[in-house]
Amino acid sequence: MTREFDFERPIVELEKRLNDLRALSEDGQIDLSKEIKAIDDKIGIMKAEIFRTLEPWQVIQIARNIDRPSTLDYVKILFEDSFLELHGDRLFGDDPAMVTGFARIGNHLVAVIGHQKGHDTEENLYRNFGMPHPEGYRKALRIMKMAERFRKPVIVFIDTPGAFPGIGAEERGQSEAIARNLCEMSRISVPILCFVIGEGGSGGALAIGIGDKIFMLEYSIYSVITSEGCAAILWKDASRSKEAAGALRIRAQDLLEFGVIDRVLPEPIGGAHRDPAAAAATIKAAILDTLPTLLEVAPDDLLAIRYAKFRGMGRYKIERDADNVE
Amino acid sequence: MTREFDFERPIVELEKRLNDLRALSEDGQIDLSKEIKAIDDKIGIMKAEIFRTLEPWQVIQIARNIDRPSTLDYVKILFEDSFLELHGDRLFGDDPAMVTGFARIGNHLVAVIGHQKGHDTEENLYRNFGMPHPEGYRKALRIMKMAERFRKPVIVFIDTPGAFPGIGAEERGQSEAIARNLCEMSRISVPILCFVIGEGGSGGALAIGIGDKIFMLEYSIYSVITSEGCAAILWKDASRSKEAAGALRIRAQDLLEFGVIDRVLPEPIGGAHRDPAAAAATIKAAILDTLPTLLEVAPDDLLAIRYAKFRGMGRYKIERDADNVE
Amino acid sequence: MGWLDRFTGVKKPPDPSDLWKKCPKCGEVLLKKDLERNFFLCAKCDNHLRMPVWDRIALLTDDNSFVEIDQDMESADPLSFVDSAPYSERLQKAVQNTDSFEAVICGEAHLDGKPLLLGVMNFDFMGGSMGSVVGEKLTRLFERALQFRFPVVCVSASGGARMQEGIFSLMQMAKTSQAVVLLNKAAIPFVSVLTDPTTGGVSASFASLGDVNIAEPEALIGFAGPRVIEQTIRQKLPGGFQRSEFLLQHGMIDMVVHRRQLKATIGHILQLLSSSNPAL
Amino acid sequence: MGWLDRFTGVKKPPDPSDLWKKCPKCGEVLLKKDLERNFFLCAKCDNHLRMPVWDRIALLTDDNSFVEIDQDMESADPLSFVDSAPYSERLQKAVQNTDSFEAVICGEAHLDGKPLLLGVMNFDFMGGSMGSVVGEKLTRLFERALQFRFPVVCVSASGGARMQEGIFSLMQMAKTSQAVVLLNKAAIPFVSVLTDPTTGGVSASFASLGDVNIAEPEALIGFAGPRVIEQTIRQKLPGGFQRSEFLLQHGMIDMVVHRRQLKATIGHILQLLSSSNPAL
Ligand SMILES: [Zn+2]
Ligand SMILES: [Zn+2]
Repeated sequence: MTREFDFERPIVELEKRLNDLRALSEDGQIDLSKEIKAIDDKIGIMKAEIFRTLEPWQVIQIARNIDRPSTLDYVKILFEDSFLELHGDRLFGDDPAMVTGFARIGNHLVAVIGHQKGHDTEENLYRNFGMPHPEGYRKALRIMKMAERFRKPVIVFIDTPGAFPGIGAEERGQSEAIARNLCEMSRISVPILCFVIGEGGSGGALAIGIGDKIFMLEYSIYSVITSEGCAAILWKDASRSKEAAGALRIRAQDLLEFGVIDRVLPEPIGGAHRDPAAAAATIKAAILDTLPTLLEVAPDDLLAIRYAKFRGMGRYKIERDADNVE
Repeated sequence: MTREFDFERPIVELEKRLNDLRALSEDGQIDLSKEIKAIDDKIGIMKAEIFRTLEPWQVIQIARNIDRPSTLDYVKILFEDSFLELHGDRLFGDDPAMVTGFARIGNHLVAVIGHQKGHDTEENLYRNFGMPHPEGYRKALRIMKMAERFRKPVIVFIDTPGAFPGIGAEERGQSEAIARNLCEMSRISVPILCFVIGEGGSGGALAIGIGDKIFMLEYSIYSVITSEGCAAILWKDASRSKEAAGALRIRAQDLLEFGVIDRVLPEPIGGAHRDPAAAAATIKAAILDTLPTLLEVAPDDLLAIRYAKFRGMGRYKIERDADNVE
Repeated sequence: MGWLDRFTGVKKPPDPSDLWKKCPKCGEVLLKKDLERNFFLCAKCDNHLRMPVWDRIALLTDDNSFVEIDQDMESADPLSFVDSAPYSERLQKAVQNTDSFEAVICGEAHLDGKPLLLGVMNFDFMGGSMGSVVGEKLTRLFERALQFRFPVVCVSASGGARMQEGIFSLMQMAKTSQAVVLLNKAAIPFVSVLTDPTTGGVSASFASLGDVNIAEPEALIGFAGPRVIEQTIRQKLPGGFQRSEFLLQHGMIDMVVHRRQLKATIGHILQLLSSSNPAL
Repeated sequence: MGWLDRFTGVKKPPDPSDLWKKCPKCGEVLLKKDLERNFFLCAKCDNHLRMPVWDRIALLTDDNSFVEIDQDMESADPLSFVDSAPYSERLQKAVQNTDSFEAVICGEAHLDGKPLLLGVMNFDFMGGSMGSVVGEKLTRLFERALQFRFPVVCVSASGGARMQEGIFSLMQMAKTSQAVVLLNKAAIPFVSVLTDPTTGGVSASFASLGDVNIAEPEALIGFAGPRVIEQTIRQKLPGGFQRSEFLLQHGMIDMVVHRRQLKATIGHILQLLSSSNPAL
């Protein structure tokens, strides 16, 4: 059973009624198949309409939904039994909020890195709600460097509210860990594909997000700050997070427009959690589409192109020609 | 005031008497200058004889002497005001048992790394008696890699009873930290000069001891285990450490014979603590003698020669020709 | 004063309506002109108050050697962002109040007679937040360092990312950090000076990546702000948490340096890391 | 059984005078022949008892594929070391008792039909201590891996350095570790399997340097021995300290693997790190 969103409630009500009708119809008392089909079609149209016109704060709800597939859910579907998880940063600890390993997909051996959220409270406590400590980032870096040595491309899944803001995290250099990864990822000389599958939360997301191609699932988000945090700071009122959500332009479509990501991957209607296999198939297609081309690029060129990609991000103007936004 | 060793006591007694005589003589009552000179000469001969025939356990006393110059004592003399200490491993902490930085000597800019002991109890508690935690080794590695980037040779001072055996040290991977340094030091492509200045205690010493030239001060020691530890394990009796000290062959002269070190640096009579400036002068001469030649070796050759140096260490025989010790 | 005046290195005169300041540490009332003469150190408790950007530049460079670069670069408003006020208005106000177009001033200067590239963040400009312009100017600074093989010094003071620029502001972390790696690879010294406060996206990118990281005494430095941490873990933070001395102890910075020694220390570092033979 | 017999891969027959063993964990009395059949796992509590070196080799390699190398290398006695007995006598006794010349057996074998180089330490030979021969044999193994581009698996069981060889034994840490780096640089997979116990100079050199570090359940793994630590810090150590699960939690190993899954897991790792395209 997956939970429903507020904005899905009208549909859910209709679906319940429809099921009642179906039950009656199957009892054989009366043939309602035509009516049922008609209602079903209407529901389909309504659903499509609702999900076509979602507000940003509604997308946030989907992106954060506890039932939404996180890294290991996709890993299981994409890599089947080939995934082998590796643990530890070789320095301090093993962070369950970050999952790393190696796997096979199609004809490719790859390294896998991703934030891991839980699907219930217990799992979320264990996974720290997908918020890594420095050791998580350092584990990811270790595996990326290993991937580079063994010439395996890296597949990254991004799904975090952000890097954990806590005492131990600060003591062990959360800033250093994130900054170091930004540095090092820009020089890992194998292809890196990044998939934002849920929440792309600020520096904690970007710290594993430097890649050659950046994909976002349709209802995932990527933001410099949570809408709540933004509202608290700029509106001095956390309850105005819906406004902040709109202002921040955090949807996949926005980021595509800004040229910050490469492609939006459509999700099944209702969101990836309604049909994880379908979402995974889209991701798989993106991997198998993209990797062969990237694998033919010489390592130095790959790094130069990756540098240029992030080098070009930003919008500013030069005062002397104020009209020419660069 | 420096403390005396048991085996120095006869000399110290004589020196006291001599001073009494000098006082009398200077009072002008009676001219004893001839007798004083004769006694002084005799003391000199006795001293030389005692220090020429020291037993290994006596050398250990000198090597561990709390007054013996440790890294920063030499740093002050060798590099004067040019030494700039850098701190921290960028991962967990800053270890006061390990000192790192950059400095100038003669015409050379160099990196400096060394274990640091204290000269009194308070200082020793702060320096943890020169026994590093993993963060000490990781700080040293950070500075060595920085030295490599900036093409500065590395000067290493070894003076530790060993890596610290404690809970935190094990938690944070003392084994990993030492092993990692052994690896990485073998690939640092700038000249590395190592000076064993006091205690070369096992893996905790070796972890910063992979260099192109290894020097030992005359009364320093270098051992796979403390003589006490060895006696406790092999003789099942820690009090038999004098025997163990002899059996382990831990003196500079022994290691030179074994081909494990490159040169023994003579100390002032009585030990380096009697005249730190003289000991430092010997170290300085060794640095300035050795560096120019090493700096002319191409980095790849330097690494190949360093590899071969440690590759050749060990004594074994092949059974089929049991007589040919390789 | 427009960018043309600043281009000549003229210093902003003190605002007559604002003659004194209270030391936030000991409460001492300090005359601004005394503060200026005293490097913005509290005369009573030696507290390092925030130092205006042009005073900082004067502190760290040889007299009259600083020449600003990229001073005419201004923020765009790519999100047409509006909170209680439009971002464009906030920007205008910040430009008026600080006489800067943005939260970092970059330039070429000399220190001990040797060339260096210097970037100094301006906390007064929207909390020193890093948007596209800050990221672009610093990246250009790093790339210029690469081109001329001059060392770089960055003085950070920032609350983090410029929220009003959304994802563009986040990406400046990547942009600046990847430029620092090029410096590393080319063995061009990069000294990062962290001043009060340096948090968020600045702390978690280039500012933590110095070959040598220096902090001023008691500066607040960290990834997450103390209030966010307290709200998350629901407990009060220990004294000294996220202060310079805490970072030194935790291995994140190389040294805590008094403002009076800052220029000499940077000079010392650059000399030791220089590729030339030292003077005998 | 001399080295010539071992060369053919014949397994040592069980010693008839020593038919049973008590599980050190649960106290269950176990018949040695049952133990052997059961991979030296306690039938009652699944405790992983120490596994004899030839059984270990059989466990990890395809049937009859193992060919020993460097088996005729013996320790010298460079220090003419004598404690309560001369080192040379101790060595002789160890050779007699273990039918090995030294504390590591190295060889070439197949796993899942693919070639690999395997080193297995023998704790029964002077506590698996690493002297010149252990260091030399492992270094040759690594160098052979480099030459043929075969992956390497090392199974460690060691109390640390061979004290009787003094400084030579210490230097084996350097010798083996620097050879591992060459494997790293050449992207030749190195899997380190840590078994009970792996401490001291072995733990602090090649054994911690696997691309993948695997430990058997509840193995004691650490730098300093627990008794040394207790004497140093004058307090009792917490339960589970320095055990495999502790190391996993502290980020030092990649996984804790049950002995029954060990071969399959290593095969999986080597397949994922291989340079060839996987079978479709
Ligand atoms: Zn004050
Ligand atoms: Zn049992």
